Amino acid sequence: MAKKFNIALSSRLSPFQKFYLLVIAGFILGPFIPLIIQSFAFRWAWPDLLPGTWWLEQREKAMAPLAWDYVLSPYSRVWEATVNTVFIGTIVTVICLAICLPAARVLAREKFRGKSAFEFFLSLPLIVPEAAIGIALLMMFIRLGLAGSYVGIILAHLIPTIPYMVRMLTAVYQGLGRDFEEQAMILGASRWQVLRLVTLPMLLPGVVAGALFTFLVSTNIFLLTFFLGQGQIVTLPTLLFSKIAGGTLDASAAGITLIVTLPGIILLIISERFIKEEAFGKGFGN
Amino acid sequence: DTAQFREAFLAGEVDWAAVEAQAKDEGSVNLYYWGGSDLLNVWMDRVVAPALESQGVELNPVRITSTKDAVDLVLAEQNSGASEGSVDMIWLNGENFATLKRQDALFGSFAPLLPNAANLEWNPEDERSVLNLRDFGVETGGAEIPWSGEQYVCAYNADRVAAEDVPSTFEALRSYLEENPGKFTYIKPPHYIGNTFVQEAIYAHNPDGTGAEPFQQSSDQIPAAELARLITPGMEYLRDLEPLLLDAAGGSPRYPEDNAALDGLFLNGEVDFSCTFGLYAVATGLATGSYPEAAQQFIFPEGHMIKNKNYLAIPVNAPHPAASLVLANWMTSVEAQASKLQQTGMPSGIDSWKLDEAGAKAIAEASPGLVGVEQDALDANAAPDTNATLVDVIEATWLEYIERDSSDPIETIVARAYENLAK
Amino acid sequence: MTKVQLNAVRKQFGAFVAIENIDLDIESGELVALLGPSGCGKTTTLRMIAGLERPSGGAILFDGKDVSEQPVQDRNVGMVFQRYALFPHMTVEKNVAFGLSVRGTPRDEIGERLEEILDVVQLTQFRHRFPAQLSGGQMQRVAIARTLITKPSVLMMDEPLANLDTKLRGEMRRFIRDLQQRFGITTIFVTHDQVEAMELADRVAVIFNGHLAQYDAPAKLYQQPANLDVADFMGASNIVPGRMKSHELVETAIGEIRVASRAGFDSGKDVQVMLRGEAIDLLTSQPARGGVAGRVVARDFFGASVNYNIDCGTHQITVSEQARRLVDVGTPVWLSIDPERVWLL
Amino acid sequence: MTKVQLNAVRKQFGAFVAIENIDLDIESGELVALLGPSGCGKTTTLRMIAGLERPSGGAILFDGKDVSEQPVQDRNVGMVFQRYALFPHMTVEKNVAFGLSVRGTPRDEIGERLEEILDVVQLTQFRHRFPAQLSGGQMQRVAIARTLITKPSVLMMDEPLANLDTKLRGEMRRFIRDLQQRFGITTIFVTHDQVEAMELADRVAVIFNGHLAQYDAPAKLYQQPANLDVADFMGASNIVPGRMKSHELVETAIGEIRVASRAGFDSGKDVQVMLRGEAIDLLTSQPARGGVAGRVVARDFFGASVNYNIDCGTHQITVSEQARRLVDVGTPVWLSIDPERVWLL
Amino acid sequence: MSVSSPPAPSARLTARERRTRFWQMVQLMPIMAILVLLFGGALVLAILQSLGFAPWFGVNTFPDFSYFGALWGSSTFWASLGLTLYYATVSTVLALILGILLALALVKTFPSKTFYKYLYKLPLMIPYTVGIALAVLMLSNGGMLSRLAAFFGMIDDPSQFPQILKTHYGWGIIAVYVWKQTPFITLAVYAVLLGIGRETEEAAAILGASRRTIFFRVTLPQILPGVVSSTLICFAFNVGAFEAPFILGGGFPDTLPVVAWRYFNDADYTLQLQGMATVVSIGLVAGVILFGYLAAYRRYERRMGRN
Ligand SMILES: Nc1ncnc2c1ncn2[C@@H]1O[C@H](COP(=O)(O)OP(=O)(O)OP(=O)(O)O)[C@@H](O)[C@H]1O
Ligand SMILES: Nc1ncnc2c1ncn2[C@@H]1O[C@H](COP(=O)(O)OP(=O)(O)OP(=O)(O)O)[C@@H](O)[C@H]1O
Ligand SMILES: NCCCCNCCCN
Ligand SMILES: [Mg+2]
Ligand SMILES: [Mg+2]
Repeated sequence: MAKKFNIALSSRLSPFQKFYLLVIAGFILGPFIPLIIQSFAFRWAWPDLLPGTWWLEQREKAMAPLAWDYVLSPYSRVWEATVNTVFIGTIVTVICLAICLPAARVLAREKFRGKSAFEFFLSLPLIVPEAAIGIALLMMFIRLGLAGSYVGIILAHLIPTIPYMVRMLTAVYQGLGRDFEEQAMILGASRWQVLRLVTLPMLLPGVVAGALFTFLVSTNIFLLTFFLGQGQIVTLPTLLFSKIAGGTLDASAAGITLIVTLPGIILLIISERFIKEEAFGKGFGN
Repeated sequence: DTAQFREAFLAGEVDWAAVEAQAKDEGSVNLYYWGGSDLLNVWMDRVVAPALESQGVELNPVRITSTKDAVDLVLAEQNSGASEGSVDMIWLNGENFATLKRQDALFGSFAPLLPNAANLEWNPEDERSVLNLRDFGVETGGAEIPWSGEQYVCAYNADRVAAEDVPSTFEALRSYLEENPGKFTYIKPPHYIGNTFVQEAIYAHNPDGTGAEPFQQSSDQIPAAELARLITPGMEYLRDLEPLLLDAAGGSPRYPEDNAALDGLFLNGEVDFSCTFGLYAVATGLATGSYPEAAQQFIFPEGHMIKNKNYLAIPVNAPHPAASLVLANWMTSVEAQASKLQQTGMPSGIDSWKLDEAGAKAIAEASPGLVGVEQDALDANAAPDTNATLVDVIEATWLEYIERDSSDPIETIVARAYENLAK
Repeated sequence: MTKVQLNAVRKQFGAFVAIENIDLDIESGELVALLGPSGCGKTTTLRMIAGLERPSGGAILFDGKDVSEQPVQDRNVGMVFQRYALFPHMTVEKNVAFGLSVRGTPRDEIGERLEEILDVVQLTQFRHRFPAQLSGGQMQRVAIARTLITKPSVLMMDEPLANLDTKLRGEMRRFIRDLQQRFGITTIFVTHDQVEAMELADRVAVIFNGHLAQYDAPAKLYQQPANLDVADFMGASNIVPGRMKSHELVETAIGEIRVASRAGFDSGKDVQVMLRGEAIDLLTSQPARGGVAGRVVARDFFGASVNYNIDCGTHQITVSEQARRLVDVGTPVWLSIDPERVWLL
Repeated sequence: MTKVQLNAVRKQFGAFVAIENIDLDIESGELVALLGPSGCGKTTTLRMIAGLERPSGGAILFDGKDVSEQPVQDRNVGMVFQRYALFPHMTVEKNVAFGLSVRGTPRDEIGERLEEILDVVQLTQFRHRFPAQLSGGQMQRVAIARTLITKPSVLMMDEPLANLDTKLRGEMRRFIRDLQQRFGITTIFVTHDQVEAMELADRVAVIFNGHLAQYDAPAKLYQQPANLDVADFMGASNIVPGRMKSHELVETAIGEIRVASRAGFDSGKDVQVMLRGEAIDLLTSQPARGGVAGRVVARDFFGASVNYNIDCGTHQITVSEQARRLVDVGTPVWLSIDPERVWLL
Repeated sequence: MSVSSPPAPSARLTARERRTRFWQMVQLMPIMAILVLLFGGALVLAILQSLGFAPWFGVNTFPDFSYFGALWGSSTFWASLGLTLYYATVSTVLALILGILLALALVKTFPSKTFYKYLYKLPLMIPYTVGIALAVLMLSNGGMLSRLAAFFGMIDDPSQFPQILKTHYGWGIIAVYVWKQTPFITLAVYAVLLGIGRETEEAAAILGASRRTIFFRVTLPQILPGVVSSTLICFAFNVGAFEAPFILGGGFPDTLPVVAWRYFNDADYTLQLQGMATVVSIGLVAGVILFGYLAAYRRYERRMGRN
């Protein structure tokens, strides 16, 4: 009886849930163990559970930088790719925020003819695969001289990110209500003062959620970057893809994989404190 | 501007000093190359870039995953009407060169005009010039310059295969696989390494016994039906081999996408043999840990080990033509070739008999060495590439007949491929 | 210190008419309540006066000057929103100073006026708190202080007390009236609670469905509603139909009721008789003259007062008494009705 | 029809003690109100009785049987949540029938009981609407119907009227009391509004800070609060400190006040004198004996009643009167205080 | 997009209203520009090309349905389509189930909750390619699991390890999508769960509903909007993604995006337009299925009385 009570409505985990959480932790984190080992391996053949030869044993004899020596050297382009990824992600986020804020405001507050059609069009990029537009976009960009340029990639990244950003911002705008802005106006604040002193700070959870998602989506995009970067602009996903396209991972590929996870982990640690999960919910509440 | 420079240079009106001066003005050069090899990437940054720097040119090494990407870019830019594109030089060979040539997208016959052209045999009378003048049977016309020479060599894992079991013919390979099913696979066409394996099988099964010879002609010269007749035994052999390939027991045979994937299978003992373009692949593979410790090269298939070169080409709309020429020239220097050989294991692309003694010695000393085979044996079993136009057909036939398991006879498939090609 | 006039003001949202030709004169320094059921147009009226909404017709005058073209920022009005709309990311101090600091008032002056107003609303010790750390009444006071500090000439409040509990509501009413009288600000506030309107306002404007139904002092409104709707909304508990038998006597289903004679209510006219519960005395023995007979059927004890439900045959009459003596349920009683306090409709 | 007992029930959240040893006996069929300020532990108490929260100590008995180990589903209690917690994705009908359908009650029976209960709460015509399409009062009634249809033996309501306006609140109070009496269900409801508690409940449990401060009938609570806190919370307007001069006389700052003698309040004892506004008569001429002198300083008109603030020197006293006559501000007055209705603390 | 104006009482008002409309347009303009010009433009261009309009390759046979004809006429297209949908569906459904279970666990209180709130978001923060790399290391015949099997003496050759990658069952692809998307769905559902609170669940419990009943009849219907939009996004991504099926897939027949990729990468330029027809087909398929799903959902919503 007592047990049943606990299960019925307690806010505690059931035994199944405890087990499930352990499985999930294994599922998410488990694969990183061989990844880390591989990044230090020189030769690691089946069926060895640990590398037969470690990178450090061979380091002096090697004809070229191996494993972490290669990954951390400028030759690997890891640094360049990281800087590119973060740079593009940041610019895309800033632009996306700047153009989505006013639009989200209109969408949340105003009624106009064609609004629902517009909203539908807005979510199309979420369902039309990148593959369907990548090559055509490349042809357009080659003509415009934007292929292989930062401008081109940033523009292209705006396509799949705008829908996320607009959704999140529209949701918070709807929750915000006009009261605050009107109150500020009555108290004598100008349009700009209202935006700067009242609207933006109050939208912050949504802005953070939207910006985080935009940044994530941008830094995760492979196909568009790959097509439009033309090898000239390397980002972490395209760099890694080139390393693992064949379906095997050597030590340097493992090292690069680890590096590719770093910005995400750092972002996670920094942002987790500012994230209000509810803010995401609004964006996906449909 | 660049077009004027091109004409003047090709007409021989620009002396090398002027080229070098203009290269300095242009300031940089965009080299597009397959960036899948760490060793090559390091060499580019560590050796090529500083060498060009010293000539006042900044190297922009663009690493691509597929050479076709660079070709696409050149053609798209050419078609957009702009006189300048973004690609100065592409590392390529075979079909991609043929494509650029067909589309008139090449800079022109620059190669013989370079100072280091002296390191190469241009005399058509000399049989040894063939790989400098023809690329997959297509005349280079000096529009690309040889960069590396390669031969298709297989390796086995001596820990898993006894020396006496190592096959040297396709029949022996099949026998081996009948004993050890699933222990072999080849890279999936249309990857050029996979194509090459298919070509060797076709040479070896040439019903006329003439090996590579008939495949030197272009598709214009050889009728579809004739080609079909010539390749049928080889294709049949490959189809029969399928059930013995890796994972075939699980339903469908598995063909790896590239040689990194094949190396991985080889290292883990999933396959016992690994065939690739790589005279020194075993030596470098051992040095990087990507090959099993007991890897040995062997002669296979006897008499049909395709040997070829790969090249550097300059597109017609190269934005930095002079710098490209300077780069091409440096790449064909002894210094470049020796360090490339030493640091990446890529064989020299220049002709040793054209070099002075010191040069020849430098190249020889740079070699990482063969493992388990002798150079003489390799030379003795060398075979030429297939003509680029036929490669397309053979590739299409493989995709139809082997991969898609088409029930159409090979003749029909080849005829269809010919039609498509004509479009 | 501004006289506010609404001349035939209309407001339409698309095809929907929210406000239909309202005329309203609010004297300088007066405290007026807008009273009416949910959706009747109270907020809309307030927003038009503030300049947040533009009238579809008519004119709004401040001291006789048409302000239709004046933007919100320039009208020098203050408005306390229904849910306070405190800026959640600013402290009490920052919230209150907002209106001055966006105007670029010098720091010193802001500081002084801040001290002063925080003292008035007794929030000095909470100045560094954020809205989330305040109680309802404290938030309310912040909202008021934030508005008063700008010295608005017209102060508007939209349902300022709707979210507070009884005790706090009482305190806040008193506080608002004190402030309003101290500064003499023309004040308009919106409510749907008739008790609140009557307690606070000098005059009450009752709005139904976008129409102004009555605009009068609270006592008048309560005792002499203009029509049945107003009477009902003002919580008139007993309305009995009847017919005038003479100038001073109405025949109703519960008996004859004596009334004060009033022009327009002549013999034979059908009327509705409104009897306020507190205008009726409950007698436990039959009076000498008149008196409607009935029986107590329910008793509600409210602390200060008691409500009795008296069954008088066809009607139940509610009688309200001070809670001094308690009459038990079931007791037969007689109702004694003061003719002066009967209202005819 | 269940007697509910709380024996020394405690509830701790981490280190925070929300409920400290509460004893409470609720008779079968009784209607009890839990009254107290926000955060005092009312909801927590209710949730423990329902089984949504597990007591940290003590026992909860239903008809003398400890139910601590009984899961929510088996206690046969009903609960109306503060914000109704209607299932937003179900129609009125589905919401109401939910409790029966999850028990596998036969369709026919569900249909019958549904008709019956919808009729009682007058929602038959809204049966196909979704909660979002209902007004506050209608939602309230759905919540009640959903609970009543399962015939719970204990009915709990958490601030059931907090979100309604005055008029609707009045209607709903009457409705709840009718229902409760009709079915005789043991009912516990939570409120922070003392008027509501007094109007509805048979007995009121006043909780402060997790302690039970007083548990009594409304009239007793109102007139004879157990301590100053309760007095204050129950809206006692006038509390004046003093010292007993005799059994029947208190000396205070506003004068001597005669009281009924009471055990424990002997001469010399310091006391607080609680004077209910409606226990004081306002005289405009000095009475023969006693009478505290003062002057009217404010008058609040509430419709049915008038409150006067009388300045009596050191203290202001509030007096509540039926609104029959109006005394003007500034008039000198005398307070006549009924000794029987003075309460000493 | 045209603007509407309700009947206006005076000309002055109309002018003012027009100004408002104008400002609305100005605010919507930038995202409109990007979406219409870039996204819309690329879509139109892709469609034009797939219909034979490609003068830059010297081809202009517009309108020419032969590319679609050839594509849709071959059985391999349908095989590829089947595989594409199979991978997308199975991984979406698995991620959905795992995600909902995880979200339900996360709303509880437990000691390591903070850790888990970081942990579950990890895959969300890193690119798919990382997931692919991890799959290669763990699941391939030469991978970690295979080695563990060998260590425990269960197999003595990599080929004896059950094939997870490179098969048309697509376990590897599915594993990567599930690994990457479970967090996404968890986040969406968790956020919605936080939003609805626990009151309705408690009300249901008091009314006698079992845990199962509470979940299926009370909780699930309320989190459905979050579930729908997050699964939509994941499913669409899975239909269109290329990397995982390319690297981990079982080879011929490939998923549609890989087929398109092979066309685009073939030295044979005649295949370029065939590739365009393929990507347009992918778009069509994703569109049709998602519209169907959405329409069904909308109908459900209407039945539930929302909107
Ligand atoms: N922007 C608008 N568009 C259309 N109708 C509106 C708009 N604003 C208000 N209304 C309608 O105008 C009427 C009056 O609304 P208003 O907000 O003034 O009511 P209220 O008296 O303040 O009610 P409450 O007491 O509920 O706040 C309502 O019927 C409302 O639906
Ligand atoms: N889960 C919890 N964890 C910690 N503290 C809690 C929890 N639930 C309630 N409390 C605290 O217990 C005290 C009593 O809460 P409860 O909800 O019972 O108050 P209440 O009397 O219902 O107040 P209100 O009138 O505001 O609803 C409050 O101080 C509250 O902060
Ligand atoms: N590019 C859209 C991806 C959508 C599916 N997963 C969402 C994860 C976002 N990083
Ligand atoms: Mg309003
Ligand atoms: Mg509560």
